[in-house]
Amino acid sequence: MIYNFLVDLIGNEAVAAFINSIIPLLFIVPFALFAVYLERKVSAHMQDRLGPMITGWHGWLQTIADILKLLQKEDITASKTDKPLFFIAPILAFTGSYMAFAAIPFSSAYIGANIDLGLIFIAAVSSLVVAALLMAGWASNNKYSLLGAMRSAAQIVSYEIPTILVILTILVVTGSLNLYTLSENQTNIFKWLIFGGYGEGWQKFAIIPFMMVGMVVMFISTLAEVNRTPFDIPEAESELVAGFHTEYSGMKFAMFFLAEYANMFAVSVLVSAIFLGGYQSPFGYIGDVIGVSWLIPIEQFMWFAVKGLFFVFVQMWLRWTLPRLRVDQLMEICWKYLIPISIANFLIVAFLMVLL
Amino acid sequence: MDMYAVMFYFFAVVTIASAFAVVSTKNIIYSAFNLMLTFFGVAGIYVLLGADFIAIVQLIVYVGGILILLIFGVMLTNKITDSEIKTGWTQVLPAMLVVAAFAGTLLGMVLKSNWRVLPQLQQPVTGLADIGVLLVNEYALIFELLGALLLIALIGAASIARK
Amino acid sequence: MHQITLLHFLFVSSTLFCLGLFCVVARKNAIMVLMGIELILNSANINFVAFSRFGGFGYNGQIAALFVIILAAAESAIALAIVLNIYKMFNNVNVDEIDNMRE
Amino acid sequence: MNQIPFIQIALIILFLPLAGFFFTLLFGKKIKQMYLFETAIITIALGLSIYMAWMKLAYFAAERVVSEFTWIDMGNTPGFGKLTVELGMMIDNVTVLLLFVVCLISALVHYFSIEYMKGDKRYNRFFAYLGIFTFSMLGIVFTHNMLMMYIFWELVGLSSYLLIGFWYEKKSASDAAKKAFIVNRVGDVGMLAGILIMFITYKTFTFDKIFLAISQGHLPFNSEFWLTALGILLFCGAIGKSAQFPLHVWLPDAMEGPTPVSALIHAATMVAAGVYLTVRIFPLLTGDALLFIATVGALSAFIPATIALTQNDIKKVLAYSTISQLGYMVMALGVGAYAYGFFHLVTHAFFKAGLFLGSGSVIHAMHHEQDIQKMGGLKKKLPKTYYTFLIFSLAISGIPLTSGFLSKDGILASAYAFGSLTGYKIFAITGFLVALLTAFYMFRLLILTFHGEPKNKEKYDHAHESPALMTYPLILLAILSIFAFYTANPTSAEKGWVMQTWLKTPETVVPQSSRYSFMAKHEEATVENKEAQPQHETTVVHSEEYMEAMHHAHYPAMFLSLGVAVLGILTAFFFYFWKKVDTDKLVNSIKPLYNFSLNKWYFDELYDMTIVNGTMVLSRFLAWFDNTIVDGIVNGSATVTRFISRVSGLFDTYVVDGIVNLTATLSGLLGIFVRKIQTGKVQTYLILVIFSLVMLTFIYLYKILPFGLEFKM
Repeated sequence: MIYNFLVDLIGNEAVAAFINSIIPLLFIVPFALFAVYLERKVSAHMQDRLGPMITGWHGWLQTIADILKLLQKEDITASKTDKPLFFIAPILAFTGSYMAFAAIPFSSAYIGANIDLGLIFIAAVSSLVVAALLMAGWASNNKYSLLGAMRSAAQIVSYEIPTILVILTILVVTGSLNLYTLSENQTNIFKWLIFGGYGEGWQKFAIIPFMMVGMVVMFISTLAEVNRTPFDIPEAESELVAGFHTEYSGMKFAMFFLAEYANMFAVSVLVSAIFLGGYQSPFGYIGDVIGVSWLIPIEQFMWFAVKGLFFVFVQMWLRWTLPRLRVDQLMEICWKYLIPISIANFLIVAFLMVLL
Repeated sequence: MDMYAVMFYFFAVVTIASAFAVVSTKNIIYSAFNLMLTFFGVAGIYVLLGADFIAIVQLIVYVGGILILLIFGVMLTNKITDSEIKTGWTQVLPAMLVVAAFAGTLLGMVLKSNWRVLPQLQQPVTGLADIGVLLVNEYALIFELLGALLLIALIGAASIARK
Repeated sequence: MHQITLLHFLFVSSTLFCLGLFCVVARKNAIMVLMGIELILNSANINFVAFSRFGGFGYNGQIAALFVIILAAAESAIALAIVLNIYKMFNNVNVDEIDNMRE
Repeated sequence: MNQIPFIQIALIILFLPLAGFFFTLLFGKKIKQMYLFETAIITIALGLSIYMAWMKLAYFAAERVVSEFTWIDMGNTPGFGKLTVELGMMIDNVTVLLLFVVCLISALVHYFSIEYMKGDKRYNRFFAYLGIFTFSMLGIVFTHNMLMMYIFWELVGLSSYLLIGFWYEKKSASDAAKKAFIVNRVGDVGMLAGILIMFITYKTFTFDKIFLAISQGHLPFNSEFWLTALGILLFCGAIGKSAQFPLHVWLPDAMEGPTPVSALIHAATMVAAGVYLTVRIFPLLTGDALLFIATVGALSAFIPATIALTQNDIKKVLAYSTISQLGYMVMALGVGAYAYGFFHLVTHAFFKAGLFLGSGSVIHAMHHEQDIQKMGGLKKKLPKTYYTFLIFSLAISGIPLTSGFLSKDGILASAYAFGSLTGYKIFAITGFLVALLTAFYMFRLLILTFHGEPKNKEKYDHAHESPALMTYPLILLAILSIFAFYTANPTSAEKGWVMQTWLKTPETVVPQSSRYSFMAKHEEATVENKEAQPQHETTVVHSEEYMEAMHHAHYPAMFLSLGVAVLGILTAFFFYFWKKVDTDKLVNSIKPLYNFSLNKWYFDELYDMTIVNGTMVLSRFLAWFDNTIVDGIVNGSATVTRFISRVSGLFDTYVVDGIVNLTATLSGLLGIFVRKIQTGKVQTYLILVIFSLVMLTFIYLYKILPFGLEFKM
């Protein structure tokens, strides 16, 4: 554990904890840069064009240039905005996204806070984002922003229900809400939760289809929670300009931007940590084979990043494939399909766990 | 002062200050967001009391549910754009007197009572499983009734708001 | 002073209760009244959990708090629906102006 | 005994029709095919009942299954003692036989109705009603106590009301339904009185416990008279439900219901309930009560038989013959021939259901023509119906090789023996006379319907054989009317399996002094034994001399009954087939008698005159009493009151009002202050509430009260 190492190194728990809490940021900021680049490239290739090609080799410096531009831009605040809330909202949004990383294990050597209620902790802190969005929408004093914020809030609150139901299903199967324990136990591909988890006997095989359903439900609802296409109604350009962040610019906008990409990655790794073994390798570790034990956490981190990036890629893929839903369709999917499916799934799994 | 005390004073101050702000601000939206801060402070106090699960439920239900509802309520019952959502007080003086009297009584009771306190406190543990077992055994009836109540409230709220 | 005792928590909850009570009694806006009620409920919950911890009641106090939270959710949903209805009827939500029951 | 779950199967059989009723009624409007569901349910019940009857009769014929539970336990009730009410089921041979009969006939009626009722606008509801009827009848069959018997008894009444009045748009149908319901109530009053006497005496409703108590000498009000009265009162219910003599008037009118209903209710099952009740309470009937029952039975056998001679409505004839045959059964029970009475119930159920269904087939073919004078010659058009009808007619007339011969001959022999033992020869004479009349009117009906020239050419040409769903039930019932199902010897049922092993006369429990002399006498030891095993069915109940009398009666009774049956049939042929005698002329020569019979002995008119008019006169008298005397008293007191009130009015105005006004003024003054608090604002009230709370807390904490009051906890 890096935390223990830091405590030994510095000798002060408070400082060690502070440094420990900074570590995910070191990962998220570069990730956001890369993700923006990826998004551009993916969209371009899906539309049969090349995307940015000029700045750097295949345009790899484009994002950095963008960041520089954002930092230099004048930070405009419209005159009738509610200044304090306008200022706090982006920070709160990023805080909400960032808090989720506290419970996500990056590798066996690093987890921000090894709390037992990790999974519902993540569900809880994501409600912070809702408040932040409402705050931003209201503080902007702009009809479109407010509408976007309210839509977004309704959407996130609704889609939290299927997420929590799937989390309950996981709790029934594994008996634990601790993501670290969960990942630690899924040591190889056959022990991944989507393939029945690390239980034994008939149970393990009987629940496989329901785990798959659970994963699909969870992916869809988390997608809606982070407002990605096809659920990006809050920021639908054709209707609401840019939703709650219409009035934002400069560094504050960058904050929202960062929060969005952090959120994307957070839900991706959440799904992978629950169902696909998290940081665990599906096969085994080179470190084990060649006998270098410090290599293992690094390898695990690689796997973690690969799985997360894969889901991020899937999100982008969906964004450029599917059309946007209407508001009523959005609510219909949640209340008429996802919630009943996840309840049924939960009940069936519970019965299987009891009966088999 | 150990870490525990520091944390306690921090959360207590956050809670009370933000609650005071809730009561005293004119702007309802500010009140609402201050209320969120209060909820966070209370959640922190729960954690200090070893009730992690309650703290998280507090966050999910209060911040994720009730607070959002309240903000929606504010936004739906006021003209929101281009005007400030302000609201005043009524009968401040009698209210202050009565609440002061009440506070005095409460204080008196808190100080006068002979609280039964265990000499040795057990270490706070999550105990989610214990809470679950209690819920479906001793409190099963209440648990079921609350489920029914929530359903009724859902239907009732929908039908009242719809009229 | 180094030891945080039951009384500390009780002071916090009492203060919260009084603030909530004042909010309920003295604020004009119905939604502010609701917020006051939430404050009161929170203070009661702190008491539950604190007694449970210090009095050695196991998890019973926590469960009581849990039930209170659930009740609060139901209560606020219904209350807000009523407030919306009041708004439709009187075009404002100031409790001091809604005194049709006077006659 | 435990390897077959009789009680569970019984419960399933019992509740299947109820489920059918609910679902058919609920979904009948939406789903047109719901009647098939109901029919399927009855078929399942029939299958289960056959299985159960077979298991019970073939392997456990000597045993009984009883299952009971305490429904209400009030503990010790003042003035009564321990008050508990048990419900339960009992399965013995009688139960399973009747169960089989009810299920089979119900199922056949369902099949029959599918065709017969086709096109009716309340088609599904009809099936639903059949379902609830079957349910309530099965409840009567399974019960082991009087309370459940009474509950299901009333349910049967309700469902028969629904079914008789099924075509309630027709005034005659709804009237008939009301009549049946009300007449039945008259009998039920007696039954209820009996049940109440029973309950306050024995503090239980359960048959077994009551029988045990009686056999230990515990009598109602400690008198044998009341035991007789109890038996007769309980039997009153049977009089109503089985349409016995004074209350038989509802059954012919009930023919207004659809014909399958007549077959189900008024031939096979509902009217059987009365006989079944008598069978169940048989052990507690004293000799006097039995004699009363026999008398009622003989009257009900004779009077309707004479009425049936002249009726022209095909269903009315059958209805009267039903009453007559039920009279036979009741008379058989009355003369102590328990087994033959019940046996006749079973055989009669089959052939009478067949007769009704056959008449339904005829009516269906003739497009709802019911007058036999307008039929004729249908033999060619409806061959299947004709031949089955012939078998049923032979059976009811008591011709050898049919089931009817076996049971009827048994009853007549018992009556004969009874006459020779006790001197009451009138029952045997009535029995033979009725047998003659039965044979005559049944063949009159048969000949007028199926032989001769068609009277109504147009309808005759359109007539055609009924579809298979209607004829197959007839054929099945005809097969069941053959002797071979009941005994191997076509002349006597005595040695057959039904009489030999299945039906055992239960031992009577009444005190020695009030038994029939020929009922076997038991020593104390037997009673002790019975106490130890109250559920055991005893074997020997009749004395040697009765056995001997039965033996002597056998051949005379057989030949005599065969003789009168053949005589009756020949007379019918003589009159209507060969037409040797001009019936019109004969009618004219005995006009008063003919009219007397045609008008059903003027029973309806008699009841109109006595009971209905009596009620009217009484109510008119009461109205007069009300108007003159009661009102007079009231008016007189009004005058007095008016005077007193004037005096007190003066007092009121000056004294009382003065005080009141003073109070009002004071209250008004107070109100001016109090009104200030009533702002209509919630928050003001809340402040007051908190203020009071603070005050109360202070009082509690510091134990101080204003005005020198003392604080007590």
